[in-house]
Amino acid sequence: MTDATTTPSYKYKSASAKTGLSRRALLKTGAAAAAASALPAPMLWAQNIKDITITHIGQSYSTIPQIAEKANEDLDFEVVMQTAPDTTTHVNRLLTQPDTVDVTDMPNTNMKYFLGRGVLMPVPVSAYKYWDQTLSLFVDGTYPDGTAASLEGYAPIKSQYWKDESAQEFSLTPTDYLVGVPMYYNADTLGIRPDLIGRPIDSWGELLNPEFAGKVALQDGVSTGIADAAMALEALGEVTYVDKGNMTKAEIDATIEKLIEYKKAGQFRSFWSNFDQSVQLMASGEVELQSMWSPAVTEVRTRGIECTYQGMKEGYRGWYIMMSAMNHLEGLKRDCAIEYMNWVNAGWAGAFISRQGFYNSVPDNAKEFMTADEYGYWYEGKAAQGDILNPFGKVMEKAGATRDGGALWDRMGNIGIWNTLMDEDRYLVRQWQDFLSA
Amino acid sequence: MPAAQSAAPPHQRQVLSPKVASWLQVAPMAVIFTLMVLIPLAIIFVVSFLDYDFAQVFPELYLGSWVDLFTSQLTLNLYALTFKFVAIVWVVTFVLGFCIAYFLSFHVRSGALRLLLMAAIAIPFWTSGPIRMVSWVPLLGREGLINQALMGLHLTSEPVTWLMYSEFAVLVAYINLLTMPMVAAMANSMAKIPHSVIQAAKDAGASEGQIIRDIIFPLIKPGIAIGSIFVVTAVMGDVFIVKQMSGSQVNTVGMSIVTELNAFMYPPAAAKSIVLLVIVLSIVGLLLRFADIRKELQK
Amino acid sequence: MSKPNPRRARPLSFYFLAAILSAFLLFLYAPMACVYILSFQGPTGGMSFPMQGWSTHWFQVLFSGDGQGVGDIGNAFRRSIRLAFVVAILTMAISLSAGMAYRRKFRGSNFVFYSAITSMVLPGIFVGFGIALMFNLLGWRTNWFTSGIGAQLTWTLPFGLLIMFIVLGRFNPSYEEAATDLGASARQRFTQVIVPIILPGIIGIAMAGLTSSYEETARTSLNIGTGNTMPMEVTGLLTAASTPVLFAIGTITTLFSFTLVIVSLIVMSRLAKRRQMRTAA
Amino acid sequence: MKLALLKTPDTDLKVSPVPKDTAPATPKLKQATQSHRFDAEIVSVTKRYAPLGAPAVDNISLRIPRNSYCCLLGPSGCGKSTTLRMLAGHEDVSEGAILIHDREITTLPPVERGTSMMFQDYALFPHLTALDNVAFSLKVRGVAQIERRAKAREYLELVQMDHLAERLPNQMSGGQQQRVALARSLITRPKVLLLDEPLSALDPFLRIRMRAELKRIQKELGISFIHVTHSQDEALALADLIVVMNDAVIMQAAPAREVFETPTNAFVAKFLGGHNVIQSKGREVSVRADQCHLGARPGMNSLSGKISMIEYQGTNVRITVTTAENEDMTVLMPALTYFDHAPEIGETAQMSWEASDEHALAPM
Repeated sequence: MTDATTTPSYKYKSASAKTGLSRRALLKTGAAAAAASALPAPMLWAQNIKDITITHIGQSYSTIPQIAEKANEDLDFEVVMQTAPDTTTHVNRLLTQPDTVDVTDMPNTNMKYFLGRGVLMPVPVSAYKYWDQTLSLFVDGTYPDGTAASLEGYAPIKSQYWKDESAQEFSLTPTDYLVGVPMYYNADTLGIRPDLIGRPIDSWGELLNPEFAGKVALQDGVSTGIADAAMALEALGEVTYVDKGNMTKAEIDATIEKLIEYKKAGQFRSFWSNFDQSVQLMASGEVELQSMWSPAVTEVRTRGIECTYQGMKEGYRGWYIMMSAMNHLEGLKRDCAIEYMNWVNAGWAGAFISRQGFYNSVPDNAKEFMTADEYGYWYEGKAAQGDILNPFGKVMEKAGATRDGGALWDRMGNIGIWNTLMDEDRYLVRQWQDFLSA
Repeated sequence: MPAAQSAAPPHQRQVLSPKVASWLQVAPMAVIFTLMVLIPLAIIFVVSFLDYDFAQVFPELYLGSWVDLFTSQLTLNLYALTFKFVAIVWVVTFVLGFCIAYFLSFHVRSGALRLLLMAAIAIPFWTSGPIRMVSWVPLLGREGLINQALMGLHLTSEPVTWLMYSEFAVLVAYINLLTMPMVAAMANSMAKIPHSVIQAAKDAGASEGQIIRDIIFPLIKPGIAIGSIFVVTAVMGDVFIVKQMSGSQVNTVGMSIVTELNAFMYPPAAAKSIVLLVIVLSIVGLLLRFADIRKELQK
Repeated sequence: MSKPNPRRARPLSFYFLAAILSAFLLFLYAPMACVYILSFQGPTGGMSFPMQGWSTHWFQVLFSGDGQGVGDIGNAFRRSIRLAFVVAILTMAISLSAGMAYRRKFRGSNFVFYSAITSMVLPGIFVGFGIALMFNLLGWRTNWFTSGIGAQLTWTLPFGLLIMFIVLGRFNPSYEEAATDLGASARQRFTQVIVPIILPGIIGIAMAGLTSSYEETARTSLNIGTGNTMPMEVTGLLTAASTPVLFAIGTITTLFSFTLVIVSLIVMSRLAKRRQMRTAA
Repeated sequence: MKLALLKTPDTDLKVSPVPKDTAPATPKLKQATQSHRFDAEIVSVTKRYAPLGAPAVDNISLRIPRNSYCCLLGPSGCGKSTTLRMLAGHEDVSEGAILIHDREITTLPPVERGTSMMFQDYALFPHLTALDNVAFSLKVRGVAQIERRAKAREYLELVQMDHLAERLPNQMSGGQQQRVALARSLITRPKVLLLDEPLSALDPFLRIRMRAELKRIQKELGISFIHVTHSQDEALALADLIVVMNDAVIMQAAPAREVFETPTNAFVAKFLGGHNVIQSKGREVSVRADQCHLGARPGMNSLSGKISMIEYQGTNVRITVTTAENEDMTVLMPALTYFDHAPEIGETAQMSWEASDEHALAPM
């Protein structure tokens, strides 16, 4: 484990946080508090909170035993983690069994499924400690320079705020209630095998270049696959979109028609549906270029296989994971859930996830738990001074390496499309099947 | 329960009538299927007639899922491919399964060797599915062993790409997995044929082919039926193998249902599931007409 | 049964069929062999050939959890095994009981049989979703020992029933008639005659139940409650990791299944031997 | 080796009339016509299952004359079934040769041997009717359906099963199945019919009826039957030639009467029953139990012992005398004679016999 050496020793619970919470707890647990008024307040709080268990179900990058271990060390209640095997199980679980979950982290594109379901808790902005330090991209949808970020696809701001406490509708402008706490995000692009291609690749259009027929892969799944394809089709000028992240029926038809042509011509080798498949396709030489995730590219490279991850001129495909709490939470447990969400962005966990190649929404906090070299490499686009290790202590990059695409805003500031769930999803899913059947 | 535990001939004193005994014996299974399969199935049936959007189903009558199912070219494409898989896999596993079962039952003379070979055939069946699936790439992939061998022998200059992520790959994985149930079911039926019967047929001058056609084949019908039920239901219900081996590039009925379920579009998935179910049950019904496996049990 | 004979030549069909069987075994084991070999891939190696040296590195990674995110494999494995054993025993008991029922004609036999086929055919995710939805509608909480076991039984029981058909189809009823003639009660016939004779088949059902429970995800994942089973954990792992660790898991799982198969084979042959000795005595 | 010479069969035998609606011409079922010396001949045959193991059949030779009913008799494990299976071609011969109608068939497949085997479990094809079972061998030879069915019906008539022609095996009784199996074996017109314990699965009443039937059919067809049994009654009742086997070798092969009256050794005498094996004047002799008397008689050989058992058998009474050496001797006397004296169990008694009734046994 490298944490011990790379992170300063840190005790999370500040005295103020503890008393602040205990005061609220006292107010809420009126009767019990009155009965126990003879006892010193912090004792009672500690006693009550010990029996609380917070169940966190989420993505495999955030539900890691090491993080759970650290959370349990820092917090007085218990945190139990479960990795959702896939999005379908995850969403279905939240919808059909909401009370078996307390907090969850998931892509913001899923949020549409929760509209009007009353499953997710509106998180008061006041309860989240780091909203002030959170990047403006999430707070009001702007880049640090004040310009508005791309709204093509499902931009973070589209499901960041509830309109009001009833949590029935999203708001594009800031309100007092968060749909969830921003967690991590990244800018994806095409991973390529320079050794096999031998020339620069700078456009998503290359995904459909007949030169690479049978040597490209798309992401499996309707809404992710279509986003990659739309970037390519738009780059080639074959289809024009008003918003390629939210197509009209006519745009969907045009897209599918083109894709069927390409499929029949044997353009696609395979579709990948998880990290492992994308790595295997790339590392085994099945595919020479495909849209990839940052850690997958790193994984390919650690096998000694060249793989680059440069930005394309049309921009990156952005994505964003947020953490929400469930609406069934009450009283002390609700407070604990919020406390846990605060802990997650307090820095330690953010640093842990950053070392996997993703950005944290409160970089200042994460920075505290990373060495200058680490932060320089992952966030600032600087050349690594020493070896860059992953959170489990394995060497990811040798000294001297720089991150493909550069610094945080070089990458996140150039989003061509956000991962998406279109309004015409129903129509798209139907047409997508014709594509698969072709 | 004890009185219910076994079939008793009529002259035996009985606490329970045989019918009641049967009901009691089958009750646990019936309860589980009713609770865990039929009630969900009823829900699925109702859902197929409802309107939907974004993981929600609205309590409004909507026939679109059914209309699309019965009128679209997609349905035809899906079933054409699914039946193509079923037909090819059935024929190959049947022929292969018969050859192997016949060889083991009538050509292998040592009982120990027969048991060993049976175990060898059965054991890979117990390996985890996902792991068995990832194992095909190093074998059939562009840089896989077979391509390396083909290119090493200068049989091809370019890697053969249709070995993996293709319909061929799907078929290979199905046959790899489903030959074993066919072998087991047929070998089991063959083991019931007394050797003297085969000997008698040989004495009568029947050739090996005639013995297979006139004696073995009619006598292993129940085994063929059970093996076929396994194969047909496995292929028609499969989503996993077809997804992994085709790289999600072919669309069968099962894949289509899963695509819709993954997009939380329950009504069309429900309608497709029900049609699929009706078709499979009809095929099983036909197979049982060919050989009623249950009648064998009743003496 | 004919005995080996130097003079009577094997028919041509023997060689032809032996060749088919050999080819089939090669076909069956080739991908498996890839898994086993690649699990000993060197530390810098990947998921395909060529091998970058040989090592037990990936097994060490799997067991120590060092240097790689391998999730919560240990706990997931324990959960899966616990669930698999319960499901195996239930599958065995319920299928045995139901199989006995099918030795007579009874009203409703078609109902149960086609329910079993239905259960086998319905897409797993749908069954799982339906069960979760039903629990939700009824206000019950999903749990590994209620909805989890129930969901898994919908997968294992149809196979159990079909295997029972195979097993009982081979059972010679005259043994039972003989026992009846000798004055055995229904219970005695069941415990003293039927069960010992079909025991290998019953163990086979338990084995099938054990392995298919261990493998199942589609029906289980929504109904297991908190705590992933092994295949769920592996699937989750695949969204974040890609190393020969997976092949190491494959090799270990195979070893585990092999051990189970071999142990049950030994148990069965012991039982058979004991029976032989008893009859010889 | 003694050979039983039997009278050659009389002229052709007509079979019971065929119903009018089947074959136009009444067929002749008589099968043995050519001239040859022996129906079957076994020459120095040895069978070993393991290359160096003890032989299951050890260098036996046997000649079965034309048109004989031959019974292979012996305790289980004596090699009689193996011998039959070697005759049938179901078992390979390790050493030696087998001839049928003077032609060597040692390594020929069953169907080319001119033998036909009737299995102990009948081995009827469970999915075929009685008629189709019988017609099977014609079917595989490509005989047209009408023709083969007509032929099969004739053979069902021969075994009196034509009324159940359309039944499946599991719809028939054991005796009926056996008749069908017999018809199925005969339709191949074998030169020698091999029967493996054919009567053992039948009840005693059926067994006696069936054995008469077998004898009738054998005589009617004029071929040889080789019948394996462990029942001496069956062998004595049926056989023209009895072959007694023990421990992989032939003890005696001779006509029934000769075997019974002059057993070659103590084993044959004991196995057939009805004999006392006695040490008389330093040699081993056998004396038929019905030629022994109770009570000392002048001029006769005798021994003494205690009466240990008395069995009333209707016409005869069987008295067991146990000697001081604890050997059981049997006296079979007419019931009338017995009731004159009515000796009782426990009495000391003398058993006597004429020296001329002694039959010297070969040492084993």
